[in-house]
Amino acid sequence: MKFLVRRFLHSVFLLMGVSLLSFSLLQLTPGSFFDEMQLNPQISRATVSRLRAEYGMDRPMLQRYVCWLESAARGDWGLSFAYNAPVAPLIWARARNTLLLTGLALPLAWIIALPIGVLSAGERYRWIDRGGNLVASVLLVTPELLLALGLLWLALRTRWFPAGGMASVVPIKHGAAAHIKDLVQHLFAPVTVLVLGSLPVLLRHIRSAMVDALQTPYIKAARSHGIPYLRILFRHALLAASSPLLSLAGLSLASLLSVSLLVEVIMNWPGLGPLLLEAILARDVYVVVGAVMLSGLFLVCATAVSDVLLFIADPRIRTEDLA
Amino acid sequence: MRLLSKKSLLLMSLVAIHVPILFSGLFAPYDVAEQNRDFSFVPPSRIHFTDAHRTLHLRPSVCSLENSGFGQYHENRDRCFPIHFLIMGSPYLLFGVFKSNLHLFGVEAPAKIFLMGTDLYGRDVFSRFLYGGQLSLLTGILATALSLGFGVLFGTLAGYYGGWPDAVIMRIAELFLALPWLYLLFAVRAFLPLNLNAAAAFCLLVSVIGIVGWARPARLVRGIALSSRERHYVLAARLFGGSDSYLIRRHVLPDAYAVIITQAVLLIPQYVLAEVTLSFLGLGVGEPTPSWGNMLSTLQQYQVLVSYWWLAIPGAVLVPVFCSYLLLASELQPRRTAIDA
Amino acid sequence: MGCHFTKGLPALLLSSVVVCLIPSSVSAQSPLSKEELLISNDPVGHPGGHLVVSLRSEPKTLNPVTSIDISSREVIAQMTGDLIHINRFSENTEPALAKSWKVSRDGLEYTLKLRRGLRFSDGSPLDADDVLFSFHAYLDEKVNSPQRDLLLIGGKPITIQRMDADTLVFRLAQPYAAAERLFDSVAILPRRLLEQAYNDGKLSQTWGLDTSPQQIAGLGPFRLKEYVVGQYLTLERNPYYWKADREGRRLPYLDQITFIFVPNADAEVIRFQAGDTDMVNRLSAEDYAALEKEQTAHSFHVYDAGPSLEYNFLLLNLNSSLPAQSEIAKKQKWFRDVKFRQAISLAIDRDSMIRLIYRGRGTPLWTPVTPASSFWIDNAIPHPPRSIDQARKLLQQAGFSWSRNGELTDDTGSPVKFSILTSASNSQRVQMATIIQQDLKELGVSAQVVSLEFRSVADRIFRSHDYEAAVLGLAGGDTDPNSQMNVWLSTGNDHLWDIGEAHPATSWEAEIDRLMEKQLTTLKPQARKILFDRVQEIIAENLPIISLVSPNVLVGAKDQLGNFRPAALDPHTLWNSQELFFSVTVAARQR
Amino acid sequence: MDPNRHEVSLARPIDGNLLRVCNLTVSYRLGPAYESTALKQVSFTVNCAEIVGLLGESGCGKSTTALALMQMLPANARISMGSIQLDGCNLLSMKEDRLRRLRGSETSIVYQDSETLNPMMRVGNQVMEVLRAHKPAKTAQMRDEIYSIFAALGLKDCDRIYRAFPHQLSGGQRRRVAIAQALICKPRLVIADEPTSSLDSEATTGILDIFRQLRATHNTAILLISHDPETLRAADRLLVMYAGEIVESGPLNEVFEHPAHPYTRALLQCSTRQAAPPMFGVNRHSLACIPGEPPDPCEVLPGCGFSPRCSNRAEICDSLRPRLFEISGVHSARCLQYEARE
Repeated sequence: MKFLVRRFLHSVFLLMGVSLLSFSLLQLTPGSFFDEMQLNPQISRATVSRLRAEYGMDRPMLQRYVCWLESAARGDWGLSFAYNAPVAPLIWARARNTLLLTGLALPLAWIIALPIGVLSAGERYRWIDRGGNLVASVLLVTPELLLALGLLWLALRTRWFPAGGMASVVPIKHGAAAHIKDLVQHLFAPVTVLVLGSLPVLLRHIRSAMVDALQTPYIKAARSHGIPYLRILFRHALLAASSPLLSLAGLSLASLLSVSLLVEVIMNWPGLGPLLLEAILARDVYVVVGAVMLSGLFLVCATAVSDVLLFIADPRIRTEDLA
Repeated sequence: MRLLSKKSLLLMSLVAIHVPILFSGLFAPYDVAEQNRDFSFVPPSRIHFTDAHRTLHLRPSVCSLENSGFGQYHENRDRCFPIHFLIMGSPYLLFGVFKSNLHLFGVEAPAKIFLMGTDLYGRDVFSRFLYGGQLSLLTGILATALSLGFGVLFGTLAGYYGGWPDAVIMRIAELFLALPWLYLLFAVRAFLPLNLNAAAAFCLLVSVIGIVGWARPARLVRGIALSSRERHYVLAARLFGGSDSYLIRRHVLPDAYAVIITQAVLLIPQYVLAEVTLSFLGLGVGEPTPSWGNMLSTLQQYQVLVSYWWLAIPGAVLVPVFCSYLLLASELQPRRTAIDA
Repeated sequence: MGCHFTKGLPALLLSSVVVCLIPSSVSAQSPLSKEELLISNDPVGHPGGHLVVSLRSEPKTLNPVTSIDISSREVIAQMTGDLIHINRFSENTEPALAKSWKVSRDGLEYTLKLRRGLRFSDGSPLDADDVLFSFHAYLDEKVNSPQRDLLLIGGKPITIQRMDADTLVFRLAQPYAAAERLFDSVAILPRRLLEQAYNDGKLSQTWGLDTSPQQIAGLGPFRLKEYVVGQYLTLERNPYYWKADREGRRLPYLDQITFIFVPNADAEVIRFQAGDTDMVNRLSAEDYAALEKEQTAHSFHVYDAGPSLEYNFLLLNLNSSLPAQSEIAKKQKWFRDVKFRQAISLAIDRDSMIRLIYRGRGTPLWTPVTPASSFWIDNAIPHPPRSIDQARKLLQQAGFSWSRNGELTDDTGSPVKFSILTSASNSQRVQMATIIQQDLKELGVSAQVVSLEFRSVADRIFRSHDYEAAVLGLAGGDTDPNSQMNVWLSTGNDHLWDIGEAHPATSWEAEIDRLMEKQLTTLKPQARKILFDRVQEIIAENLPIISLVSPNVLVGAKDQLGNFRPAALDPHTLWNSQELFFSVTVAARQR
Repeated sequence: MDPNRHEVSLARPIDGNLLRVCNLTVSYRLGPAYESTALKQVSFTVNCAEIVGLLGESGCGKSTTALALMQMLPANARISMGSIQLDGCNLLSMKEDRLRRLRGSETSIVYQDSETLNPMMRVGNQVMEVLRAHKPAKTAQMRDEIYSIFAALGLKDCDRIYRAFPHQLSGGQRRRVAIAQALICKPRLVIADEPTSSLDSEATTGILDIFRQLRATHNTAILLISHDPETLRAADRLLVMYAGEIVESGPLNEVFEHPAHPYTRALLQCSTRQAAPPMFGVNRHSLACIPGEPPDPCEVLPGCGFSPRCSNRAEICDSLRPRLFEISGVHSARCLQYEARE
């Protein structure tokens, strides 16, 4: 219980910090949303300053922050300048798409990385290890950007899968199955980029955690008891390596989220990425703060989940806390 | 025996890449900013060992190019120019200090040699690749050193002392992990004075990435410090009156060594790629100063990637370079050999 | 303290009430008088088909009163109608909702006759009250419409009087040349749907993207059908549209237009190549060249629609508000010297810019007026070719000299160095800056390109004035010089080289002010042109901004698309959307 | 060292030899062109239902012998010569899969390390894993079997221990669980590498009792490895190892009472002195009772390995390597002082 309360307080602290930092960073960044209007020769300076005042941008930052905090606590995350609409529904509609993408890519990346990482730790310096290492190295130095453009090129040449977007524009046959098929086809490219992008880091960490685990005396003992090789790798050693890997799982979601920002922009996926980028460039303050808060919230949830899993998985922590 | 030769092979290949980068003035035939506007997007020069009459020559030569419409060139085989080695050319500063105008190779005036072709402005991609390497590698290493330095410092402090320092450091680390660094960079870049030397401005920017990036290594190091603190030999050493700094130096840090090396190896290419991403957003080092990042960023224009394949050569060269880095690092990782009692 | 975050909610509640009212009110309408349709002269097409177009960013609102960004305006343009329209192709005004208009002799009174029997896209009739309501909304200070400033003549709002059901009189406070052009793109709003919101002060929050199609009505060729967050927005044919073709068939031909949101140029081209979209707006020269090679293999075609209104220029900081001891102020001593500016202009290789950046599809400029304004451009302006020798001579006359290693130094002996600011998101301008930097090197000037993200650039130029030189571009929405008043008047917002000066700093700026004010109130086009020619002469001579190049309008479309006529004015492709059609085979296939 | 010179094998062909090790030579590669020889032509046998003790100070190659017998040597070790025959089958030529099936079921090992239990798994499950690998049965049945072996090993409160995680158990309990893992499949040969290190004397006697019982009930052969002669009192026969060589072998009583090799003698002296209570006034600090250090395993010395430390060293000892000399039919020692006698 104490554990939970502490976790909760951490999360609140984290979210407060995130919002304050993003507020002040945006304050530091020169320019404001209304600058673009100034470039339009037909809008007078008076109109711009009236608009600024209407949105409260003429007040000092701290005052705006407190005001925002107050209304955010009530569930009102502010108003977007550009969309002239409340931020929360705006962001949530896109966050769902981002979650779909990362929610699919994360387990997929782990499903692929886990056996390869475990086996290459078991077969150190053999072909699978060397092969895995080479692939991981190549992927590590290939920017996601190039991966994404390469896939788009492939889509264009072969027409195997759509070149971006989330759904076909020309109406497809009705029925849930047809829609799901369409969605899966559109998911293919971005998910592939995300998986390939996060593979090398996962592989390396899994391998090094497993190498450490395989060198423990208890794994050696298990081997000398004649326990089958694969069972040692995938049960005994994997269990032993589970604590660093579970923390990695929380971290990998964070990095996946930040990569998906870029991939979404290139692959034209209607997620948080394009929205956030556009909002940052347009200095749409409340959208930025809201989107950052939401990704902070995802992160908090992810680390909380990985902590709980860690708590469940590691008997040393669990039994101590209960005792 | 095999291991030795492989390691030395890797080392040799890294040296082979780094020597030309270090002595880029000598190896590059042209100045990085020199534009040949009539030779925009020229493919890599063909090097001939025969002349127009199919007579074999020992000295390689290149033929002069004739422009036939935008981006279309044909070679004039009747006008061939031999490649000279150790030729005097445009002046440069070696290591930024020594004045020289000696170039390893080059051709005489009307002809040009472009080993990796040219870019939009007709600048020699090969020369830019060599010069760009200086900046990119430096920034990659600098940023890694910074973020690892901070990460190890805070990670060990948090893991070793536990309690409230741990709580405070880790909460701040989480904060840094949660924040998109993109607009921190916007803010910093936009505030820097414009008159700052381009390379200096960029180094400063990369330092910011490095400082922002401390959180991840800190978390990893903390985990290790936490477990290493509990090890019997550390407890024993503490009982014998080992000071904190001694324990951290002799026991905790060596335990974290493998993780630090792995992280460093992962971070260097990542930070070089961070430069690519920044350049993609146009926030990298300013023209005409070359860096691998801003050279690769032109590739990110889809049509350039498709139409001018030679601009991808530097990118293609980067992959084996980074791979050999990574392989070397995994060779360097301590291999715990069990020698029993 | 007042927080402004809850604005959206009451508006939502309100609009749902309006929904309930619609069916009863429509059925209660009295029989309408005979429709006066506008008959188009263009080639006759086939009905049907579904056009897919990409938009670079998502529209932010469907509200014509508050929209500012290009994407929103592009979508809204398809859904709304204006009283008098500028034909994007001929660049002349033509009747739209107003079937005719008369100007009083003193140019202060415009009498507009509305077409009779027209209906909004929801079937409700249009009358003079709707027009009255619309203009009140635009002019209301509390609404903060960006169109408002356009409708202020001499600082005073236009007044509108309703004479009868289809006659309106607009009165101007002072004579205004070509005032009929102001009516373009001022969308007429349905009073019935919006009056309540307007009275409640909630007009600016209505018609957001989440509004249901039944609550939006306009006079454009299309009306809202569906919006999917982040993905696409579909418009369907407006069955009540007020134009017909020569055979009397009511326009538009197309059944639907879908705008898909594609956030970057590469992806936009890829989607076009993949056949996902039927049309692509604003191609870069590289993309144009690449697509040109493929156009025979695929069934699309790329078009070069000729010069655009965009002009790119090198801006030297001449702001008079900077403190004298600042670093920039020292450099301003050079910039203020007209010979220095002329030398720089002479040193710039505009032809290379056209060749390298625009692949030859652009025009070199010596004034900000591009050949797209065929009427207004002064062809007598000299086009001095690039000459480093000439430039050196000018610099010498201005007291500059060269050090032993070729560096240009001023009379105090300090080397001439400055940075050129550009927006990182526009690669063409970065390329221009890179070329300029190398050109200036030949003069011994060491310039450095600094690319920052757009808002930071804007902040430095408009607010802090903390820059030395910059490469910028502006694109007029109209060819008429009135649209550029803010740039040329020394008090204007966009008087870029010296923003916010109280009095003209130089005599030639004073003269520009005088000439521009005079052409504004002169009614005869020929007389205005003489005045504006003089303005161009002054600019070419004094070079407050050093004009560089103007790109051509490059677009692409599927072969089957009929009546496709790209124009120099914005929107280049969809301006005649009501007349676009697919050839029979495609239309049949899509059904 | 002349590899062709086969030593007189101590292991005379006796029917019923369970394990026969012949000229086993193991070396570790410590770096390029840098090897250390850990075992030098070691030969011995273990019969059915026999407890053989292997005595020697740390670093002499005891654990290498144990690992070699399990075929679990680390990757940098190399068996350059010799054979290991279990029941007449050569372990060295056996495929990995067959070896795996052998480990735990035919031969098993108890390590000296106290951390041989996976901290993330329940103790009972870890024992069950061994059973499942070799003799899979219904879970309930296997559990009963584990309960009974726990009981036999003197673990009270089997239920709690079965569910416990290693960190919740005491050192002695953990050791017993490790032994349970080794014994659960009733192997024919158990190698116990310092099974009682770091345990108190009560636990030590308990564990040694278990080994004796095991031999009595299941005819299990046990190779008991220790540096402490006291622990080895449970053995029937004793092998003394020094610097990778067996320097003396013979029945326990004979070796203890009449140690033939100077090293054995010194070792036993240390041990008795240590065991003596302090009231005799003997200095208990004399831990390093044998002066000097064992030779560097990387160097090949021409003479007897123990000669630098030997109290009755002759000149010849530095130049000639001794063979194993038979003292009596079952007792032999590797010392040149017996050469004259022969």
